[in-house]
Amino acid sequence: MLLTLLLIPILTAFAVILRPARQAALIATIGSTAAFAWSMLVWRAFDFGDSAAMQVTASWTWIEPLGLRLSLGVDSIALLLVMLTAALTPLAILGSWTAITQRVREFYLWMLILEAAMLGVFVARDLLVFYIAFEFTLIPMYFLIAVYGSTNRARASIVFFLYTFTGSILTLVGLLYVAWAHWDQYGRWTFDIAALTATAASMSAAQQAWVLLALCCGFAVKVPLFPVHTWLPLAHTEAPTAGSVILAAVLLKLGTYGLYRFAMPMCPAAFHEYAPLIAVLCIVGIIYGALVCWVQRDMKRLIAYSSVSHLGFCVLGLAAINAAGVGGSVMYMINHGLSTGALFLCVGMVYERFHTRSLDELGGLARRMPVWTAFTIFFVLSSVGLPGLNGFVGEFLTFFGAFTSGQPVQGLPTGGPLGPWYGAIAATGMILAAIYLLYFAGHLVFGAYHLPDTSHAGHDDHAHVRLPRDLCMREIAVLAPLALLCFWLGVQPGAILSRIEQPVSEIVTHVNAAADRSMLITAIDESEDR
Amino acid sequence: MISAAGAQLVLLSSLASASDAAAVRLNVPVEWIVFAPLLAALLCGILALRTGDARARYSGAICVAGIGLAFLTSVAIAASVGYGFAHETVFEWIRFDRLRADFAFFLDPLTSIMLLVVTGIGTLVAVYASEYMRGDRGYARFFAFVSLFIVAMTTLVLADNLILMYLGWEGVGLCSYLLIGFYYEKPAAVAAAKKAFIVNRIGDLGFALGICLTYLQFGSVEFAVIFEQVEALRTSGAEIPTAIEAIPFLLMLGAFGKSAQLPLYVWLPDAMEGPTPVSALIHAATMVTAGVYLIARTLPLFLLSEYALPTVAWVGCLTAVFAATIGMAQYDIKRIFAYSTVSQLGYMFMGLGVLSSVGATFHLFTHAFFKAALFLGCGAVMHGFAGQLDLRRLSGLGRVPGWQIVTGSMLVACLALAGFPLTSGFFSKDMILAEAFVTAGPGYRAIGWIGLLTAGLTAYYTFRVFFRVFLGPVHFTAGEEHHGGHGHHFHPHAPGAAINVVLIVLGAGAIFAGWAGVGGGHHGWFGSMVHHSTAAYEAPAGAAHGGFFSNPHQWMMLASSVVGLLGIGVAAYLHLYNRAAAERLRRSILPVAVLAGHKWCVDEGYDLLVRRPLRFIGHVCYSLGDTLIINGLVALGGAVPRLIGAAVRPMQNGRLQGYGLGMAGGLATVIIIVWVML
Amino acid sequence: MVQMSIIYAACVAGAIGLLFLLPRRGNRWWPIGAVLGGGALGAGLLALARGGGGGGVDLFFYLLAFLAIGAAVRMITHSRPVYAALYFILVVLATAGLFVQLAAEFMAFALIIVYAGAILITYLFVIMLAQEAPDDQHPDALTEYDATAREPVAATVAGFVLLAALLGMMYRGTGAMPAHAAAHRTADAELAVLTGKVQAALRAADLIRPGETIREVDAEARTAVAAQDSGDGLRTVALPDDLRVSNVDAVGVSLLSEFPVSLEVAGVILMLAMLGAVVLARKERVGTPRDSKSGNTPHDSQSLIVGAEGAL
Amino acid sequence: MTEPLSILALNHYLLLSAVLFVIGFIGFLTRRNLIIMFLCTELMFQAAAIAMIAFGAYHGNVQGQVFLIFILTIAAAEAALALALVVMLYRRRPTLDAEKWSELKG
Repeated sequence: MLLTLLLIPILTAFAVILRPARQAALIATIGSTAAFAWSMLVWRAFDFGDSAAMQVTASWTWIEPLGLRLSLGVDSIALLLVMLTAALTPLAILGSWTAITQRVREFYLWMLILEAAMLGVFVARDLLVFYIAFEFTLIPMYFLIAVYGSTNRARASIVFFLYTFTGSILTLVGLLYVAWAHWDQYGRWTFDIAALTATAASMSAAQQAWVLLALCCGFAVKVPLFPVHTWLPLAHTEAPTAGSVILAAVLLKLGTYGLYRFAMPMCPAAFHEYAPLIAVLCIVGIIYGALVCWVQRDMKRLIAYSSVSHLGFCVLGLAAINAAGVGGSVMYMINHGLSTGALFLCVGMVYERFHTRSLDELGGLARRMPVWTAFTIFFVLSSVGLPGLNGFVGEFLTFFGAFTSGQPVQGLPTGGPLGPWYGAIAATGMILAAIYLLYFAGHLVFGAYHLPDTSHAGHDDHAHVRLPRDLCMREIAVLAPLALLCFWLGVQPGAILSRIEQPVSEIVTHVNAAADRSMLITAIDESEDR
Repeated sequence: MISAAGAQLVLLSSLASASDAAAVRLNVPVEWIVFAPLLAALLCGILALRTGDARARYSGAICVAGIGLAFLTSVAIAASVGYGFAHETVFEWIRFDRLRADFAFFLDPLTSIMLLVVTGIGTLVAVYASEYMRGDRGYARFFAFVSLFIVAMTTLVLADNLILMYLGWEGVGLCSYLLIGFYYEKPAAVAAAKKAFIVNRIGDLGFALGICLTYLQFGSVEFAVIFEQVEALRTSGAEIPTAIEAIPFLLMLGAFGKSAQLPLYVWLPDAMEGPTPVSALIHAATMVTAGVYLIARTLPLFLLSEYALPTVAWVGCLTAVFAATIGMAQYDIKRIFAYSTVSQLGYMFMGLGVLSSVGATFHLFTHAFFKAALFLGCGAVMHGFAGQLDLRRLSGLGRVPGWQIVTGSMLVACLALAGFPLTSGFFSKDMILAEAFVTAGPGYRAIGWIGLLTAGLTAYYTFRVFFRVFLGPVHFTAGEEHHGGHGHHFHPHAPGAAINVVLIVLGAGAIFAGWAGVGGGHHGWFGSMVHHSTAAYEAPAGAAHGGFFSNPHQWMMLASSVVGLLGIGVAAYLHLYNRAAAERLRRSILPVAVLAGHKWCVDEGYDLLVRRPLRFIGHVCYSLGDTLIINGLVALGGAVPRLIGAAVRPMQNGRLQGYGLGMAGGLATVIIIVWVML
Repeated sequence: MVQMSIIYAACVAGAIGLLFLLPRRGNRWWPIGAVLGGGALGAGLLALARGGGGGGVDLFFYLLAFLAIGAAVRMITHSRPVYAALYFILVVLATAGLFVQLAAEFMAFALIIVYAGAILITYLFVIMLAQEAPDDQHPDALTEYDATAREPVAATVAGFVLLAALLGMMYRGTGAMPAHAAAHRTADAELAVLTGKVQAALRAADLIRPGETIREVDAEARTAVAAQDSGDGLRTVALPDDLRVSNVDAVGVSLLSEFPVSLEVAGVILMLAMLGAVVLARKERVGTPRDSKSGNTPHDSQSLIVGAEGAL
Repeated sequence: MTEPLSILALNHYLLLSAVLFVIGFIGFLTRRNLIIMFLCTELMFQAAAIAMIAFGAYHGNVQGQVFLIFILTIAAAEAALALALVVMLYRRRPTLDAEKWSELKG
């Protein structure tokens, strides 16, 4: 079932290549929508009563002596991210119908391959399948940036590729070390994530710390955490709209998902020990990203930096290691995907019309583009974390988690190494988010109506389809589902929260128990030394 | 001290009051209060997005209908709830781990009062605006936002837990943002909107942290659970943890942000950039009182800390006098009333702080009427005189035909604001001031005196406006919205029926609303209402029943009447009979007046001390941190291979043999390494 | 055991000798190189011979090895391409001789036919085709790139270091291998599938009657089952002793039974190479619509290339 | 078939193979004539071929020879293509100097 899910985009990609260019967009849209429909079937097949377990599994032998298996499966968190990917890709594709005018077929090919790779990451139960898919996302993204990006695309694509690739090589080292440790212990190779997780979790704290460091190298770059975030603004700025959408919505989640799926369960004791450090990085990232956001003149870069700030919250929630924090973090992954993805779409629609990203050249679009304005303001508010919209629930829970982490609630201890101060300082990010996003909205949407000097736009006209000033039905069809979803998740977050409760509480228990054990061992050692 | 006084006070939490007022089963669909305006907001929103749709002109009616329905429901609920309380879950919202925050309503008499104020004033303002906003391009949009505001505000008021309250809290902030920035082509409006939202957010941060801390301490965010535990804590007599004592201070921060108290008041005067009905509804009558409501609602928590309520009282008191001084030096009528709002909100906090929650709520109630009337009157002036608001350019409007109703309602409202005897403001203000003298607390007596002084200042600046604008010789200049050509004489157009009716209703309210609270303490209708809510407390017995001079509740009426009349008198002399004297006086204290006119330069100070440094840090982070240091380090990392590359570049000359040579060398090296290692 | 020190010394001496031999303008030191190189080669081969011959190595090996190495050295040191090609033919011939020594007769002849016969002749053609025509003043003039070697020192040092390393490793590594690899297969095992060959041999030796065919061959027992054409009358026949599987037989069987697909692929590669060569070497068509102005002169084609360089 | 090769004899052949390979390699590096460079690659092929055959003899099977057939195929194909390329290049610019044809460098 999951294999079919992976195959749908790949087969569609072939279909796109084989058919004439003018059909490419349609085929890609249909194909990715089919993938989404299929993911709905997976959702139906999933038993949420046991959502922490890997379900809808499938497994085929791949390379027997190495214990490599093509095994797929999802727990509810992975399933949610699968749904996010499958839902956003058709929208991103639909949003690029008129934006892409050259090398059309290749564009949709890469988009679909990218979708397959991202889905592969989330459905992998085998380490190497995961890693291959994880790395494979780089290739389509590289081409999307390098071929369809704007002026500085060459540098952006290379920086993007090298940055993330360097990080993930170290991740591979860490993962292979775990696989080797398993071999060392049991005398056979396996890359089954569950088996390796068990092995890794039983390693000594020092070993775990090294593995954690290696894993974090890759995942932190991908997230991106401060201070390895500088590739993101560049990549976002230069990428085409659809690329930015996917990048923000899903690719960044690969990092947080990696932390959730590998770093936390594999090195629980080390993660618990170093969580404050990670949290500090997150908080610095939240505030730093927000302040930097505020001085941007380029709207895509602004949103990119806002991602840095937002993802800081997301990882902070993980580092809180309590149910609220981790659950909020998962919620945040989904929400950030929806609202930031949508914001990039909105910005892309403006870019498509006026061919500029500069906030200096645009202003007061509300006057001529009321529908667009309504959507943009809506998503800005969602991104700011306005209660009642989706952004709030995740943001509140993460910072709530960080705040309550490690604090007894009515005498009942909750796990986690953080404390109120982490939450309190991180919460200033909420103010800063309001500052920079309203700065963005104030410049772009409100204020006096002005457009860039159109004297140089003449040569663009023949290359671009004429678009109405305000959004056309297709663009509304792209944004409306996202807006509905944002609203619905804001009002009914239980739809997600109740479904992730089991895996979240499982991992929180796992990490905290391991940390307790490790502390106990240290204490025993010390007493023996004495 | 409060702790000492607290021992005398009997806190009646909602659950305690359950003994004499059992939980009420509501037979009214309470969710209509939220959903009817929501429906209106959606309809108006759709109309707003359809440019050129002629049906947009119905949006005013839709909005009035939506809010009106909410008002009717509120009335029914107020009747149904009575002195009891009710609880109603609409749907489950956030439920995770042990955190429970449902979309659920908690109704007690305090809620009823707030609901009536919000939906009642809301309906009136909507009616008013359906005339006032006619012809505006954003007609439908305006009503969409107003309806949305009512949704958020009623949610805030109805919330049964802190997180849902936070939803409403942020929601009203959003609507305020959208409505202040309603004329989004005016840079000042956009800036003011942004400022309002951000300053509010600073307060909200406190609120949010307060929620977290509350959860940590009480394991829940639901009022019922919290208050039960507070009660248990108080009766157990155990020492109260510092963390619990911190909660009221955090919540207070949120309240100060929303209700424009020192030091977060700066956004409210700027918020006058919004359409005047909005100023009346949101920035005078309802939203800004949310902070007062928050503290009133969570009063049991505030009673746990020795310092919380005195802080509230002092902040309120200082804000009241501070804003009054600024208000005295302004020329823009709307701004004067904005500062007046800040000042009056200060009174309300003062009231809460000195344990006169009845007084505070009562003042909130009466203030809603007379301040709405004042703003709507201003709006009528603005509407008629093409946006003119400068009191130096308007005079004697009372004698212009068609403006009598406006003048009349303004007079009534001004009297109420000035605390003229037997008007609504008179009763509510007295209740607060008197309580300051009754309650024992740090410096409460001083607060009382300052409050009294402020009452005088208030009377002065209020009637400064009234005498300048509505009395005296008739002369006026059109505002900047007047686009008539040269030589074209300006004719103000008098307000129509909708505006006049609303002004009459509000004017009546400004006079008679006060009677709801007559009887003092808990004896009047109002007092009993508050007495049966979470904001209830019992004043120490005896103090209220002494002789005339030993009972502040009695001599305060006289004192404040005298002070108020004094203020009116000074204003009459300076601004009606001898306007030249006012100018002379102003010149003699010019620096002070200019400084006050510049709002004591608080905005500039914030800009210099907060905004600029932050933005500077942002620039430094971006240009130094990101582009220089981090990218520099990355580039350095990249430079190492590049240096090596430069060193070996001669080998990479594109000649095949060069590569071959490298291959041989490499192969040999590998072999030798293996050899050595084996 | 082979004296490694001698081998290394021979490497050093050979390297120095080769350095002197490599083409250079006015190279007067080549005799030194020849002596050094020849000495090094001789010393190396001697060390080999002393270190233990036998096991299928006889004098022919040393002769052919000397010939092959000498010719190879001469090939890379000769400044004229034609001679280099001819020396390469000598290397091929010597190699073919060594193949015969190794009982790979088929490959020996294939090498001579394919390499010496076909490939090298092609080379010679191309060399002659591509040689700059000697003008009248300097009939013997060498082009600059033929007359001088580039970076001889670096290349030689690298090459001989590699050689020394390889040899050192080789002698260490093969020491651990068995003196004789165990033959896992019966001698003449291919007879089992070469029924036609067996039948012909039996028939020639009159061991089977006309009308009888071989059904099955047991290579191990050296017997064959013959049957009447009608299908009955099975009988077992012993194979004649002189019936052996030749090298060609073995290679053929192996090729067709074990690597048929590879063989096909090799065929395809050859054909593609042929097509590619034709396409590449085809004369550029002039006067195409794309570039109709360029004439058929070398000058113009030159300018075309300059243009292409500019693009690069 | 004759007796399989001994390890000592195998070493002899391998040594010869290594020497030929290195000579070919040095030639490839030092000579600048494209055709001679190709000849040198052929020489390296020869070296490989000797090693193949010798190993085949050592193991007493014919697979070394079979591999050689494929090597020969590739060599022939390579020679054909290389020479075609040389011809094409020479037609563009009448020189065989490898250093003159270095436009492809980065």
